Amino acid sequence: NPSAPAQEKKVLKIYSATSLLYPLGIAEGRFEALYPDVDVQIEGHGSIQVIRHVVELGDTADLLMVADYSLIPTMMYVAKIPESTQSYSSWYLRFSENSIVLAYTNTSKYASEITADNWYNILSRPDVKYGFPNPMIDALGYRCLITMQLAESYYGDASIFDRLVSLHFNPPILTTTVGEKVNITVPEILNPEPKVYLRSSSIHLIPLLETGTIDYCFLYLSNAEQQNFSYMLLPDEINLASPEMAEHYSSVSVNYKHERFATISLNRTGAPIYYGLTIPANAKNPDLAAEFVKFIIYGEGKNIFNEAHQSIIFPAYTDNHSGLPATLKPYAEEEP
Amino acid sequence: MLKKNHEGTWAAREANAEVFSDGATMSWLKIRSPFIIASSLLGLGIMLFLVLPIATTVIGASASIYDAITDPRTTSAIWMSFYGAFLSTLAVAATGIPLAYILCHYQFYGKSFVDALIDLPILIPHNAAGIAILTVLGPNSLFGGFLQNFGIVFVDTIYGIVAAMAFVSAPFLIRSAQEAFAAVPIAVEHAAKSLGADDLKTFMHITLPLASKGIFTGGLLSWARAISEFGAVAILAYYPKTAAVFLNDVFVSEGLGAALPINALLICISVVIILVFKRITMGGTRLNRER
Amino acid sequence: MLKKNHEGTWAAREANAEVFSDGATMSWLKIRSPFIIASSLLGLGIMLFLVLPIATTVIGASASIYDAITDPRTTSAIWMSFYGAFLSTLAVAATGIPLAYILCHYQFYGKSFVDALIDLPILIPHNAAGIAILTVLGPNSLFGGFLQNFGIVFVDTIYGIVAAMAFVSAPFLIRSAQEAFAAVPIAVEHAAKSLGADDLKTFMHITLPLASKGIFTGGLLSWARAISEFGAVAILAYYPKTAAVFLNDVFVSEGLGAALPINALLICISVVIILVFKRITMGGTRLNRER
Amino acid sequence: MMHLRLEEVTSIWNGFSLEEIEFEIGDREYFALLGPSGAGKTLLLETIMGFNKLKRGRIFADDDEISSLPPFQRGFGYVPHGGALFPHLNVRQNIEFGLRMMKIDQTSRKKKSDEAMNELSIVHLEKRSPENLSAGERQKVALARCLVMKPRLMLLDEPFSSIDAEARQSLRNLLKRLHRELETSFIHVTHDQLEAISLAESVAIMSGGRVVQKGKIDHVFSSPKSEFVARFLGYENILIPDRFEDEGDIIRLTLNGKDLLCSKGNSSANRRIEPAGRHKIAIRPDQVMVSKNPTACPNCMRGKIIDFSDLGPLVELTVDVGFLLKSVVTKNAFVDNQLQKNEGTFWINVKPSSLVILNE
Amino acid sequence: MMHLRLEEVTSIWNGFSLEEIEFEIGDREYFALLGPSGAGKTLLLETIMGFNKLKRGRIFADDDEISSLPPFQRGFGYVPHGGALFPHLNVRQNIEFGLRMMKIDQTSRKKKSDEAMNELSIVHLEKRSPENLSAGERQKVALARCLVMKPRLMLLDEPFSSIDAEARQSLRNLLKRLHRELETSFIHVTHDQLEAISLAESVAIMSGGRVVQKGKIDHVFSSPKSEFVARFLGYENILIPDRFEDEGDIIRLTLNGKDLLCSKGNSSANRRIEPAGRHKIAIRPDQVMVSKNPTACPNCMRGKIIDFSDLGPLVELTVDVGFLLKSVVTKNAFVDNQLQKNEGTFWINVKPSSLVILNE
Ligand SMILES: Nc1ncnc2c1ncn2[C@@H]1O[C@H](COP(=O)(O)OP(=O)(O)OP(=O)(O)O)[C@@H](O)[C@H]1O
Ligand SMILES: Nc1ncnc2c1ncn2[C@@H]1O[C@H](COP(=O)(O)OP(=O)(O)OP(=O)(O)O)[C@@H](O)[C@H]1O
Ligand SMILES: [Mg+2]
Ligand SMILES: [Mg+2]
Repeated sequence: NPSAPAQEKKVLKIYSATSLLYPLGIAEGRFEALYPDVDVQIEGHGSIQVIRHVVELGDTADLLMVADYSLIPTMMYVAKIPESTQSYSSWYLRFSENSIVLAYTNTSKYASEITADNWYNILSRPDVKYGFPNPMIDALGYRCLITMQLAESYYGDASIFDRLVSLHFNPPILTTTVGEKVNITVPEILNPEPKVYLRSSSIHLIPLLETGTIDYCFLYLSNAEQQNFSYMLLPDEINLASPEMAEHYSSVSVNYKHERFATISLNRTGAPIYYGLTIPANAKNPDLAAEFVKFIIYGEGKNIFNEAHQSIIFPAYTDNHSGLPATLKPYAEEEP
Repeated sequence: MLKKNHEGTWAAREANAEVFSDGATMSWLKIRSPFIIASSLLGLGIMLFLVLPIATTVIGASASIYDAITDPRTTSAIWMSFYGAFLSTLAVAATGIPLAYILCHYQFYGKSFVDALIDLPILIPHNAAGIAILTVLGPNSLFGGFLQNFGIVFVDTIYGIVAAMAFVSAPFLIRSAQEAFAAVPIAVEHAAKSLGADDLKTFMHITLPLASKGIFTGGLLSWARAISEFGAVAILAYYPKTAAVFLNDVFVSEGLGAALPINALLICISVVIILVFKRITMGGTRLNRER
Repeated sequence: MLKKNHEGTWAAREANAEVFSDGATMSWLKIRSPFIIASSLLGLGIMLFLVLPIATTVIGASASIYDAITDPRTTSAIWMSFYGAFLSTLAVAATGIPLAYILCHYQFYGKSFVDALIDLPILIPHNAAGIAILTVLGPNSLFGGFLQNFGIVFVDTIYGIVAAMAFVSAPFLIRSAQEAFAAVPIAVEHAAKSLGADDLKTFMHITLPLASKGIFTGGLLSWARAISEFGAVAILAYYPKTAAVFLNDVFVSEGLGAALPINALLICISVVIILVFKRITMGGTRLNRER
Repeated sequence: MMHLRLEEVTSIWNGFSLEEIEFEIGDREYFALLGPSGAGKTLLLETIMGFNKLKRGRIFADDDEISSLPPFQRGFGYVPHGGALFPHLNVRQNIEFGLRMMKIDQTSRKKKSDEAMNELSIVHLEKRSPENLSAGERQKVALARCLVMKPRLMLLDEPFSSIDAEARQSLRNLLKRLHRELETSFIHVTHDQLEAISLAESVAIMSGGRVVQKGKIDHVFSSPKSEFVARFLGYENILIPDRFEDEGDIIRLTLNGKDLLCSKGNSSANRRIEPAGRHKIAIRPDQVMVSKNPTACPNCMRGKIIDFSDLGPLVELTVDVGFLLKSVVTKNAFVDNQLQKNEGTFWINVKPSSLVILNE
Repeated sequence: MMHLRLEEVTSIWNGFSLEEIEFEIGDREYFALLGPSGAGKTLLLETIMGFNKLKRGRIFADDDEISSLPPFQRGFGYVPHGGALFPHLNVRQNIEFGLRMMKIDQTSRKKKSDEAMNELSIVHLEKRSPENLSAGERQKVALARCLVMKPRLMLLDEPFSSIDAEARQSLRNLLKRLHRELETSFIHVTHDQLEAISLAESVAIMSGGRVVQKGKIDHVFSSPKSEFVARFLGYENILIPDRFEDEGDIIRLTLNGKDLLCSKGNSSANRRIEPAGRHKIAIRPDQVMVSKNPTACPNCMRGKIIDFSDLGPLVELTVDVGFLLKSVVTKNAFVDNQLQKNEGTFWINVKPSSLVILNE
């Protein structure tokens, strides 16, 4: 029974966004080598799911790592641990970044022609199919919408969003422009034509790309890299990677028509992709978790993440420096 | 009160109901052997294990079930599930029943190997199954490409839903049909042939009706399995959304509270469908001891 | 070459093999009726539909299958799947067989409703199933809390794996057993009782052996279904990692190329297990027409 | 030691019911159950075994009520019609099943089953599976399976229906011997009246779920009470006399103008005659003797043979003596008396004791 | 019109084989198939039907080879042992099944099935499901189901095994009538020799998968070739004479010092006698006559009755005339002759034509 020895070890339970699983898997091995009495257990889910596991399903975790740091305040600060007045968390650590790329394979149509300047024209060719995750479900999904909207001003072509997105949905995904700000409204029912392929997450898009069902697919840089896809980097102005462009990104926001069951506000504003983590207040091994975080942002883990193109921000930023565990205080700074 | 209905010949079934209905009823514990009592308790155990989670879900969500009914996304997804599962079961029946018949009636080289392969689709993790189907039916695949010429596309169509559902659920119908065919007495098939029925007529008038109870049971399993499928369907055909896919979307984006009423609605409709289906199909079969 | 093995009484089975083995073999098409040929083709169709995706997957991944074998994470996950599915099938058999027996042999009030509920766990989307089990067996639930006092925790333990697997796979075994029990002739059970066998002995010596073929088939379905389960297991017990969970992890983090060899390995081992199991269990039963 | 008593046994079926069956079977009694198809014989055996629930009435074994005892506690042996062999066990295992249930050790199990197989000459089938047996072989195995148990009461449902005449004879002798040797009572359902007569002491005749006549077998066979029973027992000649006259020891009746004498004899059926009633009389064909020469018998009548058919050792004749009579004679008698169809006159003779007056 | 011919029909089974079966059944012939349990009768019928594959040999119907024709094209009717009714159809639907397969319209289907149900007196069962039938009812339905088809050849496997004597007689008459009226040949497997004799013209006797004797039924019954056939046909007295002497028309044989005459007669079996060979002789018990007074018959012997048992209308005697003989006499003869056990001397008489000399 392989689980037998694990039971005697101390378990470090991590719930993580699936996009971090690859570097985390490597880090796990290294960390366990350093701490032989520790069994690191990593569960991968969508970012919102990660938090829900703790907040809604009552799982106990030592560390949560999500692909959008802003989820931590929205979902955890207000929620209270049962039979107590304490919140699930009172701080986050913004510790990693990523960017959006356009992935393809060598059988993708016009793959040889594609460049950072013509990609939107190629994607809009009638025989080209491409995919991105469902914006109602996956953060990458709405980020793709923002990227494509940002492309309009960057390339100076106001038809890009229509050609790539709006026209291929019925009912269409509409945009409204108020001054500098563009607002994308996602309708209650997303119904794409067979040119645009939505899936609930990027994992479900990958088989489509690999089997040539679609030619292109928006992915996070780290995933494209880890899974050995060919990909094309997008300009900083639209790839949601650059902290300097934060202001520019925020000119696009996404609204959701459907709010019936909403438990959290679903509206999104363009922002750089930042990963966040926190140690829940009801963690069983908070100290060990802090130790692991230190390992990631300062120790060996940093290289592992960087090599996986999941670059670590150092020092990390937090919204509540005083709330941090003592171990982490030296490696974090208050948000600017 | 348990009433034993097999103390008596097969003929006794209907009769017994009568015997019991007006007879004095003895104490349940007194007339039952320890074996029957133990069996009942074990059976009750697993019944509770299966039903309690479902009941809790349904009851917990019952307050918001009306919201689910009035949400067109929910109803159309549930409809798509039932419709897809229905088509899938039909397709599986149309091909799987002949397969089961051949496997049950004929010997050929390598049969036991072929037979073992039938269970495989069940045990493959579902998204792996979805990927596997995509490799064979995707637009760039040999077969999928061929079908595309006839306008049959699998990705994001009802065909894809049906294909994914059929793949994961076919073995259940095939196995049930195989067992059911094996239980048809050869003497009865021979009698039909002696009365001038050829292979086809014997099959249609004798073998199939006699196996129908088992096949229907298998069809119901297959249908139910098809409804639950998420992994393979989500890869092959995220659209049109089935209940399982939609439920997952809602669960992921809006959380448990929003997802459970949909689930509860799905369960309630299914119970009704199963009850109706069982009532219809059981009327026709006599070989069954339960009447 | 197809060889018909039911032209002849039941007694004919073994004999026919002999008749055929040295007889001149006629042209296959010539001696078969259109019905049999059509059935074979339909059967071949679904066989290909089920097998081709799997075969493609396995062949495509065969080059890297050795890497999978040597990765201890892979082997331990596959082991955990097989072990969990085995325990789950055992647990389901121990409770589900009695349930099937009771449902098949006794009438009680509301039986058809209870009977309809059995199929429900199959059709519930899997993560909803996982959540439903969690509500009943989770540490804060009445029942889970009670069991916790005895050290039985479901979240992230083998118990959780088994519970999730059992929940989604139990109906298949129960249904198969129910059908198999219904096919046991009452006259034979009566004969046993006339020879002094009480309910338990009749069950152990007569009913169960005669139903064993169907029960084993159901057990295999249930076992296979348990192995494939991801959704419910991932919610209840992400750890210790089963093959389905591990496969998903690898797929998500390392992509298709890394995931498929694991899948291929899982499939290969399963085929061997199924073949061995079928060989063992079929030796014992005689009611089956296929020998 | 076994005494079975049925009291008002009633069991209701969909379109059929066993109604108020009453009879007693004494210690070591051999009891035959006769009746046409669908009379309810099999259902009655199943009811006695406990496979059918009683609607009303009680069953006693040795004065203990067993009406609600489960079947396996009754200790009765049952050979169902068709055998109901265990398909997954071979012949020996089938035969030893009951002994295994009784936890009898293997050596004596083997001994007993060997013995039974020997007696039924099925030793060569020992290893066969039931599905590889012929109909008769299956019946013998079913019988052996029950016999090894030496039950206190054995219920046999047409146990020889698929067995050839020669083997049937030896099985009959076997049952007879066992009945003598063991302390077992028998209830034997059969369609073969010879079988019933040669084996049984008492008999009950069923029809439509009721027992229509019961009693010592000789008595029932010689004194059927009703036309139904008479016909069923092979009294093919059923006649309606014009007139009865009770003359003390003898009854004189007139049939188509012919007078016939009928002795009251030991036949209780002939005791109470209502002169006004229109009784029928019954005569077995084998009691109608045909000869070339007149005999001294009071009922000797002159007649013609209008038809005959050869039944091997027997010949069936239809004779006309003013009314029609069926007669069965041996081939020998047929040849010796030079009987011929439509030719010559013969003397037909029915003894007064062969005439049975029916009660309805 | 139908003529069936089997040529060296061989079919191998696990532990059993039908070996080189050869016989012919002529147009409208009624053919009986006899043999002990496990002789292979059922397997032979199934082989003729086409349910078993031939290992060797050929089957011809009206001179067309049908050896590899599928069963449903052979146009033969089959009443399997046990009936094999369709469990999901009611009695009427069962009976009409074959007609439906022939696409006969509903009105004439109903007419034909009504007629058949009438003839078999199962009209009241019309709506019943087979599982609610008794054994005999089931057999009648199976027979009706086959009869409505009026097939060119009917194979009946013990069709009356569960039917009572009275109904059996009427069914026999029905089959006889149908045989006359329809252009149908019959192969009838039965254990009841009376049934065979009263119905069939020809007979084959099987044992161990072979046909051991075949021929016209009278001939086979009166001249069994072997001890096996003789015993099987009820020749219970099998004796080994010390000496044979061929005296032209007659054979003189010595048995325990007693001389018996045996006529060569029309019995072909008695034609060729090897004086050196140790032939056995066979005598049917019903051919052994017992009387109080000596008769003029050449084989009249003085003897004692050492045992008897009552078989209703018949009595079975064991007599000692220096050797033991079984005899069956009618109850009448028994009473008339005042036969008694162990008391008095009687005259035992076997006609010279009743002695059959066996060939092995
Ligand atoms: N479930 C049922 N519903 C209606 N009638 C039934 C049912 N079961 C049996 N019968 C009828 O009950 C009657 C008695 O059946 P049973 O089998 O006891 O007859 P039986 O005397 O044994 O006849 P046989 O000599 O033909 O075996 C039959 O007429 C049969 O059709
Ligand atoms: N598969 C088999 N393997 C071995 N022996 C078999 C098989 N099937 C049948 N037999 C044997 O073949 C022989 C002939 O069987 P069959 O049923 O033809 O006998 P039958 O003459 O009809 O006898 P009955 O009068 O008892 O019905 C029997 O001894 C039977 O045991
Ligand atoms: Mg009966
Ligand atoms: Mg037979």
